[in-house]
Amino acid sequence: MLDTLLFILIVLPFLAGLGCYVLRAEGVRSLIVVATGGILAAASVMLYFQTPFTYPVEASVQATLFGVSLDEIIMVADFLLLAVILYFGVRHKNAIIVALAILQGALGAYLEFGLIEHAPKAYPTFVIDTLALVMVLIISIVGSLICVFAIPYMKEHEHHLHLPASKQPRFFLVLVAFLGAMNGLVMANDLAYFYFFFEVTTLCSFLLIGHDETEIATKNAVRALWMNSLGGAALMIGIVWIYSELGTLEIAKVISQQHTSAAMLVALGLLCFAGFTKAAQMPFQSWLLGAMVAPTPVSALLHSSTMVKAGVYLVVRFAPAYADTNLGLAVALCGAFTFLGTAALAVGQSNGKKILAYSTISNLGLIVACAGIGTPTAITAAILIIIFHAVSKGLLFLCVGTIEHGIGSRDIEDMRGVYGKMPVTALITMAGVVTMILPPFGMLLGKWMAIESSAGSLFVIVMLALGSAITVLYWARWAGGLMSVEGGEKFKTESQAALTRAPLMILCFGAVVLSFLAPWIYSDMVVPLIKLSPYAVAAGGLQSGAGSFAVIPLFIVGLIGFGVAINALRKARSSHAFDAPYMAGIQSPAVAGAYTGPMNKPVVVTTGNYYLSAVFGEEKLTPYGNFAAIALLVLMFALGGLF
Amino acid sequence: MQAFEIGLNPATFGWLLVGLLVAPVAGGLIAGVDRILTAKCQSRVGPPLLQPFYDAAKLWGKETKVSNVWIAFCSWMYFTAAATSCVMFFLQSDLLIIFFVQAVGAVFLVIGALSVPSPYSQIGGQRELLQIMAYEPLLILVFVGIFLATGSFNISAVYAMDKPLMLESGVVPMVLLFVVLGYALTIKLRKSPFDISGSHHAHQEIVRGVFTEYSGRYLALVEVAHWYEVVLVLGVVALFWATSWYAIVILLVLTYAAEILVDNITARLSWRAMLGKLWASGLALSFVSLAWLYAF
Amino acid sequence: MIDHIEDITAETLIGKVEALKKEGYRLVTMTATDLDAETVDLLYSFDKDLALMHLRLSAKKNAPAKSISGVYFAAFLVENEIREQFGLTFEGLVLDFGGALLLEDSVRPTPLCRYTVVEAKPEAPVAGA
Amino acid sequence: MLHMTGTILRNLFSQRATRLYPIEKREPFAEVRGELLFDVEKCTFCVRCQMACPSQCITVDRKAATWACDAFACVYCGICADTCPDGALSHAPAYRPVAREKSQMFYQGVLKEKPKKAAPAAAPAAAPAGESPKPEKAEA
Amino acid sequence: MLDSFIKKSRIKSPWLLHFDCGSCNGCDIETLACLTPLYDVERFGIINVGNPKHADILLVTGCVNHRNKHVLKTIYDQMPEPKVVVAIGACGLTGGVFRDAYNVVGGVDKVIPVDVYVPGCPGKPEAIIDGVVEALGKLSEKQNAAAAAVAAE
Amino acid sequence: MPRTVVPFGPQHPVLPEPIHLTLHCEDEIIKEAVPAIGYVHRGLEKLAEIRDHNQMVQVVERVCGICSMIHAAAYCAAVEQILGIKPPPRAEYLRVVWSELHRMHSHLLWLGLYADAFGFESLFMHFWRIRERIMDVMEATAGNRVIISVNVVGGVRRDLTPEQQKWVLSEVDWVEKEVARLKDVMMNDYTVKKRTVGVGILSKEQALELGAAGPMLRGSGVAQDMRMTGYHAYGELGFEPVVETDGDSYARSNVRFREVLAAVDLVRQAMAKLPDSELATAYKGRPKGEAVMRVEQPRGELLYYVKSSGGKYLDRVRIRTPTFANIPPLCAVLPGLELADIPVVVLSMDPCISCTER
Ligand code: SF4
Ligand code: SF4
Ligand code: SF4
Ligand code: SF4
Ligand code: SF4
Ligand code: SF4
Ligand code: SF4
Ligand code: SF4
Repeated sequence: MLDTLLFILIVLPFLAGLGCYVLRAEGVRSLIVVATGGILAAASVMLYFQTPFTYPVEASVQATLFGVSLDEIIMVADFLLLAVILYFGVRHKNAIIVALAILQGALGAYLEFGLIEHAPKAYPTFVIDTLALVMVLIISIVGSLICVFAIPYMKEHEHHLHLPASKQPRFFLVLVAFLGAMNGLVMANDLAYFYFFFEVTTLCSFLLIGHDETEIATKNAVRALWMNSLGGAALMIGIVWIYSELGTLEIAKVISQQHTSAAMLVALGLLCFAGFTKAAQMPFQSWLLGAMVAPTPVSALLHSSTMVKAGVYLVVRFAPAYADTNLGLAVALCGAFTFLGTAALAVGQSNGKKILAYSTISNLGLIVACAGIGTPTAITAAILIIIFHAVSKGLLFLCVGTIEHGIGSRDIEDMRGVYGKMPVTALITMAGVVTMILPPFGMLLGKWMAIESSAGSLFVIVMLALGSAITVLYWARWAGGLMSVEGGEKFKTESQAALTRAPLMILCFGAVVLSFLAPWIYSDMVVPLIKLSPYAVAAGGLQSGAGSFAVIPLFIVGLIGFGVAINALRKARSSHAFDAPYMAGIQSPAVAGAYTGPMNKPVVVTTGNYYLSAVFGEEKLTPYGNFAAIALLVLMFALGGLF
Repeated sequence: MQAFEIGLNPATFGWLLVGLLVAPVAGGLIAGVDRILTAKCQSRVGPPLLQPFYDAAKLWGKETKVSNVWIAFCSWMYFTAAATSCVMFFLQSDLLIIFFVQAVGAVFLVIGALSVPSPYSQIGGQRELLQIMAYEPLLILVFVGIFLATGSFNISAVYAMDKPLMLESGVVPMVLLFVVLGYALTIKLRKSPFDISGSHHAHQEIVRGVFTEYSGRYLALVEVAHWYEVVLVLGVVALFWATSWYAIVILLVLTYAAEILVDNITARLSWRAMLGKLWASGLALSFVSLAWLYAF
Repeated sequence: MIDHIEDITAETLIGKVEALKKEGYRLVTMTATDLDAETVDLLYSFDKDLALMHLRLSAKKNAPAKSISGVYFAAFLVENEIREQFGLTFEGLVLDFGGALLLEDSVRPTPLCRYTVVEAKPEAPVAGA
Repeated sequence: MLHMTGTILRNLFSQRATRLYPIEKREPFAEVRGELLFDVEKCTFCVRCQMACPSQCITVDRKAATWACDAFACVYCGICADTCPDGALSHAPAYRPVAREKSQMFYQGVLKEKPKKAAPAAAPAAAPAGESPKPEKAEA
Repeated sequence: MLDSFIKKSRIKSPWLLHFDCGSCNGCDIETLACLTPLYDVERFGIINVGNPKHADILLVTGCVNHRNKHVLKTIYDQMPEPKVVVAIGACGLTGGVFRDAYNVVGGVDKVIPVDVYVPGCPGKPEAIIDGVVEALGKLSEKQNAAAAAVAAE
Repeated sequence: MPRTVVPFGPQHPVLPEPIHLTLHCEDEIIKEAVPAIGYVHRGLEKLAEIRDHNQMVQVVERVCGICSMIHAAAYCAAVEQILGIKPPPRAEYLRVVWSELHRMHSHLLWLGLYADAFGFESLFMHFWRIRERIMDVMEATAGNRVIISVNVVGGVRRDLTPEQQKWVLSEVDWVEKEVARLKDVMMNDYTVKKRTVGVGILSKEQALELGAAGPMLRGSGVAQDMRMTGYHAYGELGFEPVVETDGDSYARSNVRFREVLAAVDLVRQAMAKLPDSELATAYKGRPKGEAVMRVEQPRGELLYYVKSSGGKYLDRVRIRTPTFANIPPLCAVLPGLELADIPVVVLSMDPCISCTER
């Protein structure tokens, strides 16, 4: 049973991807993707009923895939992978990638052949605790939905681009395989495995970002590759270091105790550093922004359920190992700084996908900050944010993609009044935004826990307070703009492909329902992991000594309010008492949305958000932000190493 | 939050009613007194005490005309959120959550304003967001200060103490935090110099800013919601000396008098100046006081 | 009864005005008066150290006059007004309101002409909504 | 920043400036030009007031001996009263009260060609003095 | 009960909008003076709102010209019912001294229905207050008439 | 960056009069401002063709209800020039008294509106409260509060009795005392300065080049005031123009603030010297000829051109008002300002649209 599940979750996506690649017919591909998605989702749910569980040691030792020892497959694949990266480095003439690939290869070889005593394994290869389970569920459900969404999306995408030959087979190969790699990564208990999957995600994202093969796509893909290779190298060094310190590659062992030795802290710092690059924490945010050139399903996948989540997963996974150390504090500072810095950067953006990107990084920063704080409440916050962020953010990306197809722009200024053209999508987007920033939804629950648990750390709390305020700004104006249309009386109904609408609806529904279930998610997923219960679950709310959040009562009150408000809206709509907006008394009787201006000519009113570019502009803020972030990284190693 | 005790515990139920029913009445009366005092400061007579209620009732009875039906939706959401946050305050819930619930209202107020493509309402909405951005961190930091003093974000923890909050953990940091709270209070009361996104008065370059497109009963809802919010913020003020009713009353009167005075002796600042001032001095003050609280 | 009036012609106008500007004169205003069916009297008033000086020009209604807004930017407003009220067009007007500065189309054109109404608004680009 | 404080506090603690109109009305200043008063007895229908009125709101019919004024167009300049050689026109110290309908002042007098005491009784009775609703009203 | 309170409130809370429809400023400064300490119309619950969507009473000064008559109409239409209009000054009543000028429409009632006329040049603050009071009387009469009409049905 | 287009006016609560500005802003910074006027244009210059030269006194007085008396005085002086008569000295002095009273009420009114433009409500209220005393003076001495109709061609219609003179002086003393109290607020208050200092700067060169007038010109360091030409009785009174050099809104408001006090001084001087004479010079016939008259209104230099050929009606009355001259400078300083500065800067020129458009 477990074998089968593991096989489905990790290997099946690779096979399905190959299927997509080989069987080029569109119908077949769609079928494969939908079926794989369904199976993955089902498998992850079944896994839920098995956890926590540990893949038996004996089985690990004898584990084979198609008759070959698993360990060996991984080892060989590792080197192959590095070779591929090396190849791309050479092809794109990027010295950093080449150097890093060679470095990793050399270190890998040293580890494999010089350091490790190849005694029979004494620990399980895969351990699935609730953290891993949470990740698996996200990857398999949210990730699959995104893959499904990609089917109609890519069709239209290629239609727009007028390609001579479809590149979709390759695209879906990478896209679907990505899920497998992610599943492997989060369940791995062996650092070597972990490293392998980590690198697979690097390669996959490189391929996906560069998919369109435009000049900018290639450039950004290469940047993503070198930055992530940097993380890969840090990871490799860290692994080697840890092995030389502890003599094991078992993750469970590493995190079973707190480490205080300088050497271990620096090694853990390197792991965190790897996590930072993958999670695009400042100063590495640029690769994830560059990734926005890829088709929207890629962005959605990278942001919500895969890639960057691998980064924070790493940081959260090892949090127990550096809890209560200066390294932890430094990690928290780095995360909080990213939270604030990228939130501020998001303010200066009008490109919807870039806003989503910065917001993702910002939220990841929050997760990292929580991991750094490392108290039970903070870890709870981190896990809850991972869950809710994945759902809401995946949803929002899909919304932006859908709107982009509808209006031909991803600029939030152009999305003004989208409600008039695409009412359903606009409402779903609005719901997505609301679940991102407002109570009683899960993201806010997580933020609340984050703030309350970091209240003990002066710098962190100040940055979180500022950052959370800025976050409200850039979300709310977007949501408001979507609705910005005269009248609101009768709009055309919106028709959409089922494979587009279904993922949107499911994710939207999920975002709401999961938030409602937050108290039980907490007691089911978080408590077993941290083996403590910092919050008491009572009457549908969470309570700790420091505070309380009555999730269910708030939901009920919110529902009542929502009902009344919707009723008022209906009434207003049926009363048909519409009135032109106030325009100083000179609305044009003839031209909608215009007024009679100078020389009696109609002037169409346009409105723009405030981007405060003098302060929050990307060019203005990025250099300072990066400088500060680098300083914080240096501090991190200094703190870790010195104390 | 003890909401689950409703019905079991008469005291809780009583407080719920206070929050739901007495608070808006009190808020309206405060607004009435405010207008009379302001008029007196200007050597005028001012309106009757019940004027805010007349205003709201009149608005409720006006013809409903909107440019976008979302105005109707958003005004109700604003109202619900404001009332909920106020009730939660009287139920001694978690300060942060109360505040986040209140933010729901603020956000919907803005979304409503932004839902109409009128430049004035749009600019008002944008400015309102900037104001939220200006005061939100300050309030959070004030709450953190309270947490540091009491060990909890729950309001009940404040009442559980036997010393007034202002004197807990040293007077200086708490007084500084109180000043920071004053900044936020000025914004929330929409008083000069921070009445930027939509003042109570009309003579503003953006007409009535964020309220421009709310009219009739939707504006009435917004007004009443504002009363809830005023009571809520004043409630937070009262926490600083909550050991006796006399002290609460004195503190509130003094604070509100100071607000009226400031309103009458200052010009309205531009939002750039506001952001600069609040972030520079507000954050500095709260940082100093929090650092002080950490140190001792 | 007005001191310091100098009669000039359309040809000498710009040169003279430029010279006055060099001397440090400030443009006060222009005044148009309808003289008869063909001519409009244009009085240019300048000021220096509180003393006024005027230029007087008889402009034909059917021929475009020269704009001095290139020399004194401030003249654009009054020239637009004269264009609208007297139907006199100005060549080289830096900011042209196209005859819609003060009046709606529904109002009688060139209302300040006493003798003839100049009906045609030559290059009227007024966009009806 | 506190420069206004003194003024504010002085206002707060001293007598308000407000006059509680309409409860409290003050005596109008003498010689204020308020509502136009017409004494049809004194008028000789010489038309001078009509000629002088800058607002052109007086209509005098010499033959019919009528004197009319569109009081709602009067600008209270007092020129007519200054001009009138017979003192038939004067100003009350207060303005004409607000109204819901526009109306005209209209007086029918008698021609005083020979200022004799003939038929004095008939004149006042015949004069439908006062105001009549203006025929053309607001196009509601 | 709420209904009767709302009715009462309409009389107690007249928010006004002042529009200068081509006046010489004389009437406008007198209107503005009504807000200031000596007259303080806030006593009657009056606020000068400046936004037609919030206003109950429209105070119009000036003789109305061919450009701003459109503006006048627009803002009148944007005011939600119940509403009343007060025309102020000789200009607002008839066009006053400018009646015969070429760009003057001459009187507010040529464009929108007027409920109360305040004579004067300019209308004195006291007279403007009287006008507003009269307008409120008219408002309550309108209200009663409407209620009677509803009752009759 | 997306631009927000704001239709600023004609119906707008901060605008005392209807005027329109189409403002293109980015983050509330004005990138472009296009004005539109014509909302107050009545066409009253044309009325000269159907109203005689005496009736025109009442018409021009209503060009603007704020400096109304000064309009009438300037017009009368122009007609008097054509007729070749001089008003009696007492009339000249009385014209100065009422002109300066108008200047005081106009500046006080403006100071209030200006305070309201930057959201200082209590200051607005206070200035207007002070101003009411001047309005009382006007009503008691001239028979009307705002449009006082004291001028006739040849002189004035009203006189001041000795008791009235004493009372006027005492009222003016009170006003001076109250205004002086607010000096600190206008000149030193942090928030006021924050909103006005450096906002809407018009350099001396620009002011001259663009033909600015009145406080707009004097705020930029040019000592030009028509009263220096000595019309009416100004030549016989001690008078110094009020000049500030910074050219920003703050400088312009200071000019006006100080001019209120200067006006108080001029009223006192004129009252002290008030000669005894007739109130109006009698004349025969109709004016024939043309004349230009310039006077200093609260808003600056006002020019009247009157032409007559001896007929029943005048040929032409042309009014060049100060605001008309100040519009080009205004257009020049708007770009680059913040939206919130617009009311402050527009008001700092003290626009009188009713004058501008006639
Ligand atoms: S709009 Fe969407 S589908 Fe079209 S090219 Fe762009 S990313 Fe592809
Ligand atoms: S809409 Fe786009 S994809 Fe379709 S035909 Fe036109 S260019 Fe091609
Ligand atoms: S701001 Fe304007 S409307 Fe408000 S009180 Fe002051 S003057 Fe009145
Ligand atoms: S007061 Fe003036 S406007 Fe009125 S009737 Fe007499 S002359 Fe005419
Ligand atoms: S009122 Fe006087 S001026 Fe007028 S007609 Fe009668 S007598 Fe003549
Ligand atoms: S009525 Fe008189 S004061 Fe009022 S606007 Fe007309 S002319 Fe001016
Ligand atoms: S300049 Fe202004 S205040 Fe003076 S008369 Fe003209 S409009 Fe009136
Ligand atoms: S400047 Fe203003 S107040 Fe003075 S006359 Fe002109 S319009 Fe009237």
